[in-house]
Amino acid sequence: MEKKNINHRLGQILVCAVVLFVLIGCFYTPYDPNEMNAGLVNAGPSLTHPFGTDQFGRDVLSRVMKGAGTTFFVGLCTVAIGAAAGILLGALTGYYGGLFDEILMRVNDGLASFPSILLALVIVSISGPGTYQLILALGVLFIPSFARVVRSEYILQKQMDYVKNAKLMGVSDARILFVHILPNTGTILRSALTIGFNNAVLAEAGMSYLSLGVQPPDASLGRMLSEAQSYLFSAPWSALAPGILIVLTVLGFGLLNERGE
Amino acid sequence: MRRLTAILMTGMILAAAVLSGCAGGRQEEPSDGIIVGITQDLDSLDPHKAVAAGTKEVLYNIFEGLVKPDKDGNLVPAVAESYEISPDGTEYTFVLRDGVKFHNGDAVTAEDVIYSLKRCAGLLTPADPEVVVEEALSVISDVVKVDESTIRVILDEPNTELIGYFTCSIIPENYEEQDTNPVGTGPYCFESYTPLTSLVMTKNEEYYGEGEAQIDRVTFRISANTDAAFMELMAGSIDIFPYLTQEQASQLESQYTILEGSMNLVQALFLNHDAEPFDDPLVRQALCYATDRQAVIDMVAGGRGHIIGSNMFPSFSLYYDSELETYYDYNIERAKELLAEAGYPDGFSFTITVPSNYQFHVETAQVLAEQYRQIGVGAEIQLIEWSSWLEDVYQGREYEATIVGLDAQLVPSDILKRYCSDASNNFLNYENEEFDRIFEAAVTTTDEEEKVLYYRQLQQILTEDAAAVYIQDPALLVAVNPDLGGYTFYPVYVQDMASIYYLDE
Amino acid sequence: MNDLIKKLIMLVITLLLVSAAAFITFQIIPGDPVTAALGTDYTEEAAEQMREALGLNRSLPERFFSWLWGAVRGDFGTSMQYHQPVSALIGDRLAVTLWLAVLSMLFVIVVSIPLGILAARFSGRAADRVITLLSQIAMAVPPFFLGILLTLVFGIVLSWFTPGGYVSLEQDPAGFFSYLIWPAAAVAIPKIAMTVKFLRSSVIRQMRLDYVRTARSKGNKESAVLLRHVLKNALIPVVTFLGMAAADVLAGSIIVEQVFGLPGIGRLLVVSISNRDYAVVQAIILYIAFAVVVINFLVDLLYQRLDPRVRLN
Amino acid sequence: MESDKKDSLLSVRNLSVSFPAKRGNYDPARADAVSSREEAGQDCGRKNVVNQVSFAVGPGEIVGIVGESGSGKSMTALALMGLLPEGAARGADELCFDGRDLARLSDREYRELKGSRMAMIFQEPMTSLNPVYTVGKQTEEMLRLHTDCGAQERRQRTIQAFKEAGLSDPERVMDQYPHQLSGGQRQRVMIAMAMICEPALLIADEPTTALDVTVQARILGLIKQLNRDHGTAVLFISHDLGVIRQLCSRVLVMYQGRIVEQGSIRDIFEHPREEYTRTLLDAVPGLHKRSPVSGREGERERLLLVENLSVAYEGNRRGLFGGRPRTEAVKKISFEVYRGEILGLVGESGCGKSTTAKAVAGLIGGYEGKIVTGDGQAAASLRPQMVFQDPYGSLNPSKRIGWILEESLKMRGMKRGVDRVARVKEMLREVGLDVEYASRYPRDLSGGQRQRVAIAAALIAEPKLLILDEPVSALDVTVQSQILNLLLRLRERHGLSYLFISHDINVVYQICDRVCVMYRGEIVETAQTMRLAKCPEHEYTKRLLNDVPDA
Repeated sequence: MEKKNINHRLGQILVCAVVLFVLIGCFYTPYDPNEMNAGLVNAGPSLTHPFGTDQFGRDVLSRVMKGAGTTFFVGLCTVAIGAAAGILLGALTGYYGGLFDEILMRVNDGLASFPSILLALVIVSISGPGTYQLILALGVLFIPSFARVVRSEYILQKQMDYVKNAKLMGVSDARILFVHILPNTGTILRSALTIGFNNAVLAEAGMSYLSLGVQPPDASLGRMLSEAQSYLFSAPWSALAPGILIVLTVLGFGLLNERGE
Repeated sequence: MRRLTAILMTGMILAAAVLSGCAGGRQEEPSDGIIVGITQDLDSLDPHKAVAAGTKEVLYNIFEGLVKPDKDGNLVPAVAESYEISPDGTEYTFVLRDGVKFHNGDAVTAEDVIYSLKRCAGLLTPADPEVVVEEALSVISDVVKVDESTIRVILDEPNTELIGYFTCSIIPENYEEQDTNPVGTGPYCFESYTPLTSLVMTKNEEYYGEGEAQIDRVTFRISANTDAAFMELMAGSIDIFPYLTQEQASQLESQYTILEGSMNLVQALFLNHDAEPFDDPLVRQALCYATDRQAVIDMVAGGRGHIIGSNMFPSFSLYYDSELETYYDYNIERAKELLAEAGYPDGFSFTITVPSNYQFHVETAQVLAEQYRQIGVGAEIQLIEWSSWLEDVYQGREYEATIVGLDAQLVPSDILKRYCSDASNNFLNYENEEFDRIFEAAVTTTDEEEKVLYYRQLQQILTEDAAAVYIQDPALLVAVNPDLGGYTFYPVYVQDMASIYYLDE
Repeated sequence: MNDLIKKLIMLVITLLLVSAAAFITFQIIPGDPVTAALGTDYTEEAAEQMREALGLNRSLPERFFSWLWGAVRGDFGTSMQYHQPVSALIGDRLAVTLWLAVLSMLFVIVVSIPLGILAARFSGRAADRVITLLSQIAMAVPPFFLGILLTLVFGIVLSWFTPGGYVSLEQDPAGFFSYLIWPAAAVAIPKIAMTVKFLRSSVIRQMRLDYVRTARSKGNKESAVLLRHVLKNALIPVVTFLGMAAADVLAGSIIVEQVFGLPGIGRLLVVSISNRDYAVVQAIILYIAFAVVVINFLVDLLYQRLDPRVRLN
Repeated sequence: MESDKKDSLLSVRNLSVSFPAKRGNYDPARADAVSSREEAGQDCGRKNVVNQVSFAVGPGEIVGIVGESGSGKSMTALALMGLLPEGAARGADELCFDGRDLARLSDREYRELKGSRMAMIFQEPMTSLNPVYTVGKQTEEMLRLHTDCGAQERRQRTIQAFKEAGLSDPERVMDQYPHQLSGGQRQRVMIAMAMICEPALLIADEPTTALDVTVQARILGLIKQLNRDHGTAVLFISHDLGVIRQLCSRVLVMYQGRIVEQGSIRDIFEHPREEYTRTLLDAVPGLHKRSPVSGREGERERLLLVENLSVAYEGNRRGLFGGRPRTEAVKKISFEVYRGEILGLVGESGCGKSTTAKAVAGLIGGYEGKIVTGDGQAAASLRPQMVFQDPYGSLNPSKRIGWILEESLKMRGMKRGVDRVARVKEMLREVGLDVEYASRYPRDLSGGQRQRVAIAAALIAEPKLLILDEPVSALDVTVQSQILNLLLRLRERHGLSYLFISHDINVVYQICDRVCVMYRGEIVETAQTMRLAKCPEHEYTKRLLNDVPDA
């Protein structure tokens, strides 16, 4: 029995640790994350710089702290946009059905069938790179998956007798949609949110690799990892810190989700 | 249960076998020839249609002009044996070399040369719209045949510096497959090209000159980006790779010979003179003082690179004014004073627009942004795609500041012309009547000494005006397989393969 | 029959909509293809000339329909960047992407199905925990970094393959496949992880159903219950998932192709987008839409094979 | 115990089944749902769901096990078959079948026994059959596992077994999938499958619970016939006393994991010794339990009038341009409900009774005909409320009971929170629940409690008409009787009228004043309850009443 939830427990610990790390990074970093130091270019880990310095002599730890914040910000905003719009669309289409549903779901399927990075690529090429453009692009991309999950849940829930009861009480449709049914999609929504967040973190990294993500000199985990690939042999620590943090973040949320099965 | 386990195990073993089966399949390097890494795909195989410098440096091996540059920056005869400029600077007469053959075996005729020149100058009717007309050559009014081995180029107006543009490639007349199966006269013949993969060229056995190729086969392999190329270098699957970063070079030192040359670029923070506050020379000068060029070079190029003080690089040894390098020495106090004088005691903020595909410039921008913080100036960096850069910055001139490297033909006017108030490529919106006047005089004079003087004056004006924050001529780091010798740096953007040879042969 | 016609009509409509959307999108993208092509040699006249030659001065619907008509005949125009017919250009890249897709899907199926069953069979025990943890980790590594790590470990440290040593299929089939294994692995690993997770929970879900009890009550061995009764049911939802994965790799693995220097559809797309090479981009999008539609169709068919409830209703 | 080990086919002594107990409440009713992956919880000892059970089954005998949910009757059966879910442990002093000790058998020997010597059929024939294989293939599998028959012979024997199980056109059924068959056919397939190897013992776990009464009667007949023809002993598990009485010769009464009483049918049904058995028997609904208040004629004020009501559902579109096929669920029915009356609507599944209920409640638009109040107003003015069959689905699982009840008050414009809370408390007390339930979630309540809450939620809206859609069908018989009593009491107090929908004639007998019998979308007969019971007129009604097992 104890063993049963070891992965889930691990997930909880990881998520807590990472979130704590990010929160600290919002208020305090050992150095100014953008401050350059020509004398300490690509210095290895030391007491003063536990994760070493990068090609501009910037403190990797400080940058990772700040960068993780940026990545989290991107992830959260993306998920927020995707979830808000997705829930609205999914709830309406799932609950009402009909032609509106059919058309929207066809568009949805069409969008969802394209590789997400491709669509992000197109959107960012239209809007130009930048943190907010990235958030917008990824957020829009995540709408279909949320909409689909929410819609199928609403289709199930709307047949439940408690919804009929609510109707008989004279509860308005809007209230049924968002006060009565929405809380019951919680479990599914929660896992969709964590999966979405993980996808956003990974997509941020992918977009950074194609240099369409967060703009320098600002740090983000994906950008740092992408920048570090040139120094894999001479300064592996500059890849290590952001790489490990991405893996831990995604792993943490992924494991957290495991209980949902 | 045992059976199930057995089935599962079989599946796993099978998967493992498939994965490891390839382990032995390591591909030995093809022994015939060398591999040169490039990171930009070719934009056209037709030399008159190619625009990208990365394409031109490859095609240099296949095509030749009437003249071609040598490693010292001189123009030496190629398809032409000799040439002569009329004293008034309106007529160029070329005598063609005897026995030059195209790769398809046809001899080069006067007609071919006339066709090629007219094509470059946009004089053919109907003109192929994709041919990029060299603007400087538009002064040509006609090209005529004098005899079988002599042609004459007639200009609308005098220009004594046009010879630099006669490097434009000579191609056979009425040959339709230049786009896909190019034919030229260079030391290498085109063999094959696969988009996104490679271009292969083989030795031209019938090359006329001494510059005959030594290596039978050269493959230009296109890597997706510098980082991917670096991986391939680490694995030793590339023989020559130019454009290394300092960091990469130091990691490759044990496996490769690292050669250092110069990029022959003017890397600068270009300021839009129509945008506030850069319309004020004091502000521009303040930025110049606030720029620690050596620190930039140390930071982004590991100390390799040549500080420049104006819009000219050292390879133009004749015209280059090295004194300007120290005109604005790093001086924060002075910069602050100037800013205060200009009415910005607390600094200001602006945006540096940088094309995202040039990592080098992106990194420079980051260092500069950090340096300007010292004088209270905030610089935000905006990365845009190359095509957007061309459109917004270069054409539209809608930007505040940008960092790029400007290259040039082997002609001093080419590099300075953009500062003329009416030049179409004056994306800085620089305006200075004195500059315009002196430039006019410099181009038309036939007296070499006077010309040098004029060009130095022009450089000085730019520096004094702080037209831009000139930074450096970056170092060019090339990794070369230690078994190879003969890699040669040129003052122009080329990769000369004909000079490469195997050391042990 | 009626159903088939309906499907076909839907298919054509989908393709038409996607192509129109793609066409319009790439007409309104900022960044003029002519400017991109001319680069620093830009002049007004040259640009005008080029626009005319490329037919860019005609109206949008006019261009769309002439493009569409060409597309129907297999003529997607000429690439501005490569001066080649787009169909030929894509055709060559397609071989790479297709083989990459085939190989990686093969990996996914061969590896993930046994692993998924194993994890489900021993759910809650050590084997399951290890498999689950490993798949979570595999999913947590950003794809491009996974590619770099593979290159680093197998290409440079172990020298099992030569990074960048891609050779084309015609040139050297053995070399082609032995190189393609690595990018295929990079594509497959995250998908394997997802499939294992998916299959595992699908099997576990099925194991709770009544028919499993019936199968046991008949005196079936546990392995027979799992392989003969549960697996087919459990695979039904996985098929949809695998279909999505297949569509994904068929659309070109943009990042993996980039990391491994494969001249596939994905890389062509990235290059073409940044060069504003409309003709190529539009054709690729159309191809992707086509691939997705075909895959969905195949998944439907397979679904019907597997699930009589779908087939016979 | 009573039977000697030597002549009995199966003898069980002190059988126990235990589960690891969880922190918090362990719900034995949901033990079936627990399988390989259990919910989070900590191991703190084990809990017995079957406790020291002893009984015997003789050859050819039909023995019934009766009990309410959670009594451990299913677990007992599964323990015999070795089909206990993971985590469950079986212990017994003696577990002897066919002269062999089941506890000592190797896995392989046990497997060989299963299906061939002892076979089992289950409650849900739909889910108990593998959906992706034809029923023929699934039945043949028995032969493949336990005999050396060739393919040809297997097919022949399967067809033969199908025929014997009363399936018409067995050749065609062979190649059909479970979803293509009706519920009765599926259960026949299950029976054919179980009987094909001619086992000595057939364990039937609620085999007719999911079936309609008329189908149930036929399946019971089939089991009895097979028992006669083949001498197969049957261990028949059911919650339905009527079914047990009709089929079995001997019965075991289980309660909370123990056998409280066992004996012959007559002994148990006529002279129950134990208190629990008596409670159980008393709770069985039927005519005999009609309370004195029922059946009054009283004032004949018409409350609701339904005239020529037709409801049709649109199916999926056929083809791109084809229309949607319409299925008429309800065809031109007319009835009326009088004030203070309980009108029963009885019929088998799919007869349109639920559709009628929803139309009356106003949950379905697009019907034809008239649904009005007695004085011609819209039916909505009665504020009809519904109580549904499944108490798990009719209460919003994410809300507290208090919130659910208050919602109705909010909708009716009761602004002040204190007023609402007071009203909720009052209502809870009225349905017999403690006021503290207001702060609980539906998942913390038992089925009967939930149904009380559902009734409270309906009543708090102060309807004039309450529509009860199978309100007691999902409940155990003792709880069922409590709820029925509650409903009668509430009607008295509030002067309510009920439209009471049920498939269970006995429940209808007990509570309704008048009854409408529905068959295939039509009302075939409407009569006073007593009259209907005594002299049904319509053919279908006769058949229906005839097939009801009487406890």
